[in-house]
Amino acid sequence: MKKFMNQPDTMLTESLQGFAAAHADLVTLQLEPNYLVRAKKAQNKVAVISGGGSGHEPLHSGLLGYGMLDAVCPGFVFTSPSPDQMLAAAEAVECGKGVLFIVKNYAGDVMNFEMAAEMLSCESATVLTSDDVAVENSTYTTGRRGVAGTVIVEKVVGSLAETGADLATCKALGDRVNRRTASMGVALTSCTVPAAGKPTFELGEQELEMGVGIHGEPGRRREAMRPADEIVADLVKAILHDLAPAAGSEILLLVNGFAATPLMELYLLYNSAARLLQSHGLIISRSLVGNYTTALDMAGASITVCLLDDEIKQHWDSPVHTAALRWGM
Amino acid sequence: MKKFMNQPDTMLTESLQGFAAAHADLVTLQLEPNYLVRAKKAQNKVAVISGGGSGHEPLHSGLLGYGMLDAVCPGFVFTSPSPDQMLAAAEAVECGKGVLFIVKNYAGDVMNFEMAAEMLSCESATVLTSDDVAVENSTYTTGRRGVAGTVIVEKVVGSLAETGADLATCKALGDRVNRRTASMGVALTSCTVPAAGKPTFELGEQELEMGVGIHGEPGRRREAMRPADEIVADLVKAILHDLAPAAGSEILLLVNGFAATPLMELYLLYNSAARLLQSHGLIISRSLVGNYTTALDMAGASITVCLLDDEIKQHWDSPVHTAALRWGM
Amino acid sequence: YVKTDFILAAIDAVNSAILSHEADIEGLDRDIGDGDHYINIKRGCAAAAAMRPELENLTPDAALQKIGMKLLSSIGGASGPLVASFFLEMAKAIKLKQPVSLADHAELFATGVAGIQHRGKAQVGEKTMMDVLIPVSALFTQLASTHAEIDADILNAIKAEAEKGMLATRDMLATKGRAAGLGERAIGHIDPGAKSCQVMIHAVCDMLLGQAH
Amino acid sequence: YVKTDFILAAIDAVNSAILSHEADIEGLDRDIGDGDHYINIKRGCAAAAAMRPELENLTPDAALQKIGMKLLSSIGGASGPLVASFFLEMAKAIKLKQPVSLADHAELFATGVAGIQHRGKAQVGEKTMMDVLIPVSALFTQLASTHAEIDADILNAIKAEAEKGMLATRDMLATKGRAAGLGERAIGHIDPGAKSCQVMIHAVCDMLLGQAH
Ligand SMILES: Nc1ncnc2c1ncn2[C@@H]1O[C@H](COP(=O)(O)OP(=O)(O)O)[C@@H](O)[C@H]1O
Ligand SMILES: Nc1ncnc2c1ncn2[C@@H]1O[C@H](COP(=O)(O)OP(=O)(O)O)[C@@H](O)[C@H]1O
Ligand SMILES: [Mg+2]
Ligand SMILES: [Mg+2]
Ligand SMILES: [Mg+2]
Ligand SMILES: [Mg+2]
Repeated sequence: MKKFMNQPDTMLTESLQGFAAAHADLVTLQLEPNYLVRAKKAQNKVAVISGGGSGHEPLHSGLLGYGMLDAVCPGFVFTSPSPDQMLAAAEAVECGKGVLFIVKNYAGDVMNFEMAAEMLSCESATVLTSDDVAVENSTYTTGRRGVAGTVIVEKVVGSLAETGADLATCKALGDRVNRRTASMGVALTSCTVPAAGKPTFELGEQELEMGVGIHGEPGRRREAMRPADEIVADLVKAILHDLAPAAGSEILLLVNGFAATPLMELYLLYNSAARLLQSHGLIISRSLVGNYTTALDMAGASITVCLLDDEIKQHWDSPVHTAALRWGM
Repeated sequence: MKKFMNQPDTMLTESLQGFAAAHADLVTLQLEPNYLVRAKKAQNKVAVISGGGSGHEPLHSGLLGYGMLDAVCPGFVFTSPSPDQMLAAAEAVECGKGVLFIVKNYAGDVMNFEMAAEMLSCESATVLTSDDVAVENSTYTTGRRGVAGTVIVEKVVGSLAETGADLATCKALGDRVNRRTASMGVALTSCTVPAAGKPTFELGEQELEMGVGIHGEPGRRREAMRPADEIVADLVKAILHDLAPAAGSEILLLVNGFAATPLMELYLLYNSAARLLQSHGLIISRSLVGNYTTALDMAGASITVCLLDDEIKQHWDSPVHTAALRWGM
Repeated sequence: YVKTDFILAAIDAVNSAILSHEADIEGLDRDIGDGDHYINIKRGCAAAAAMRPELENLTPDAALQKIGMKLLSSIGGASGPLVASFFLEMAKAIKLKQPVSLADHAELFATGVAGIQHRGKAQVGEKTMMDVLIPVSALFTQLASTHAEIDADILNAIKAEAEKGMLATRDMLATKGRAAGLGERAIGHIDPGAKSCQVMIHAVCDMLLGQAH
Repeated sequence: YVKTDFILAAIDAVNSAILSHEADIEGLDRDIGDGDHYINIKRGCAAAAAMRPELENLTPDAALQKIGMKLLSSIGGASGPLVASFFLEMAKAIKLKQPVSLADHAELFATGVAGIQHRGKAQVGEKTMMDVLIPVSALFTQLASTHAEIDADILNAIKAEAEKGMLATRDMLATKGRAAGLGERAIGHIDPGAKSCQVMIHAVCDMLLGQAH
């Protein structure tokens, strides 16, 4: 395992401190409990708070700022943050209209944010993101995982919150965007958790992991390496099977890198996915390509499709100023 | 070699088409000869044109847009573009105030852009970027290599050109920024050129390549893997030896990923570099962290320091709208 | 009674056991999870063990409460809220009523397990720590209804039940937690949370078995 | 005379030779460069060979000019402008004066080499293709001053000189091109451009040797 680090147990803190220093105009870091807030606290809005295990940067700290998140709670690598972090963050940013948690649907994230909500003195609501179509959603499981679609939910909800909308309205939009968003990913390599020192799983030179999770969890199945068009066809098929959009629908297409896949390949995947989606009669009205929801040092990518409408487009387009997304200001 | 691709010889074109499609509001792609221009052609300014071998994305196509480049000429992977590309690009974007080429100092890039300039009918000038301090600059070599500092030169010159400044003024500022910029990189892995199918060089589990180039060229020396602080100390030492900034100087600190190094590690490197530079009495007034000048799928990073002054800061801060850098609009 | 001394000794025993069973636990969450379960639990155990000075003079309910909150803020992930709930629910119960009979102790333990179940909503057969905790609690309750005091037979039976429950997770499909996304690929792998719970239960039982001699 | 037929035949011979010598050339630019030299040259040779229909009926100067421009737009990298300059300079020279004597032919070749040298500014001893081209050109000029016609001895001497120059690059430090950044690490590796030039020169010489029989 070769990583730029000093000690495994100081790695996260050093990285957070570097992030806060590099974006001192934008964010402030608090330690013990760990959380980040905007450098300039907002007023008169729902406080939108997210977080999760570290290792998915820029999710979520890179999405902290005007038009998106008010606070972020980073856990240890791939480990959900604990309620004390969310309570401290909420106390720091709540400003009279309550707290909206945006939580990726994993047992740990759900339970920790749930307990935080129970302990909060102010009103709160939670939007669960569950865009991953890789795992069949059945009554016997705890529902789908939240992956790169979380970025879209956070942008749209963050934008709405900026207008002063109330808690119920913000949650409703978040849930709505979540329902209209579907993702699936594929890994060409596993990832190596710093404390573990070796990859979470092994992929051979001719293997890929279809439907992989963003914590190095295996996915639907291990398969043979294939040309990009074939991989994309499988991902898009699963996504369209879930969303079943009508021809003529406008969509947002997000091609997300898991960290180690070069931008050249991400744009190649975008090309393939865009053509395929267009051949289904869909209109790609918005696009995003890059590393937004990573999995430590994994090589791989995910495709996310969000069914747009005027409200979602408006909130996607609105000004935002975070480390990872910035436009209109 | 596992890459998201269909055929090696269509990989670049598919990626360029994906890039142009994802940023159709921003750029237009022309093929044979290959070049990209802004979707909305500028008028009454020096046309700033750059380019180079592909494989460094987002350099340079991600820097195409208002406030930065007017046209970009992408060559094959790690292969300088040819004069016909630059001539076609110049014809497309030149608008009465001449053409300024920004060229990374490599024999191929220099000679191809040189021949293009000779063939141009309009006036032109060239800024060579040579920020890499890894290779000793001596009278017996062709000078230092241009690496991540090129991003800074392109931003500052692009900004000045937007004001309508003339060719000589733009070149003068570009050369000045280049002289005030120093970089050095380190690789934890090599990279794999698609047509080659295997890594350019091999690094063992306990080895790193100090002073590596952005085309997978080996660097100053192969060394043992070390903690991040020690690596950063060596990079910063070489940079400061070159720039020799006075205490109290304001600097821009760019921590650039070579593609496969996660953002968490880049911010850890930033933390280490920032503290070290500050201990030298330098003031970090501007920062940039991320993958800006990559080397295909290499794991590694480079540190760039640019000595700021009011003019450079003004042009760094000015509005820009490209795929990779966007602020103020 | 459950005395604070006992709680502290049990924490130490668990901490030691978790440290010495790294090899048994460490890879399980890599096989069917995200590789962090062991370090999460290890971190929690260390944090709890380090609390000794501030817990020594507290009543058992206050100690359990503090331990629960410390575990909640130090473990993280799915394990954090679950393990913390065990302590927090027992803290609340013991504040109302100190256990006297063996049956009282079994009821206290069951209250803790119910706390975990309330938080995680998992039943037996879902390939989680509940596959150890629910059978162990049931056996403890059953044996406590026919025995007046803890003895070696009861402790060994509890250990065997924990072992059995842990091993039973191997061939289950997961319907809770991260492994639920793996489908058939989870089969053949022991659940990490079940394993660490079994190790912890064995540690406390072994401590009591040692004291019995 | 240098006829267009000869130029086309030489292009085909070079293209074949480059294709058949992949193993000898391919790794050299990986060792001391960025790994693209072979595919750059291969692409250029293929592009030139594919031009046959459009060149067949052109005068030699027009053919050389078109070949030079095609190589310029298809090779890329450092090799592109250098190799193209060889053809472009010879095109200009042959337009002014068709070579008649052997000495004229040597002069034409030297003009081409001077074109490369003008563009790349490299001398002998800098670990580049010039370490093949300059000595070969000098030998050709020298032999042409004492011989009326090309013969097998001259061709074999030229081949030997090309081989010698290519091998000489092995232990040089590089002071031009990408390898200049490697310092001592370049030593022990043959320069890729020198190798491909040697292969090309051998191909043309072998073609002429074959015609002589
Ligand atoms: N709903 C649940 N109820 C009970 N136990 C659960 C539940 N979800 C997960 N677990 C337990 O948590 C363990 C995983 O814990 P850990 O790896 O620490 O958290 P995470 O899955 O968040 O990485 C599983 O092995 C399982 O025993
Ligand atoms: N200034 C120069 N003069 C002559 N030959 C040169 C010069 N610079 C580079 N070369 C030749 O170019 C070769 C490398 O070509 P190539 O790999 O195609 O281009 P690049 O270095 O741009 O990747 C070297 O082996 C060397 O022979
Ligand atoms: Mg986890
Ligand atoms: Mg090259
Ligand atoms: Mg886990
Ligand atoms: Mg090369």
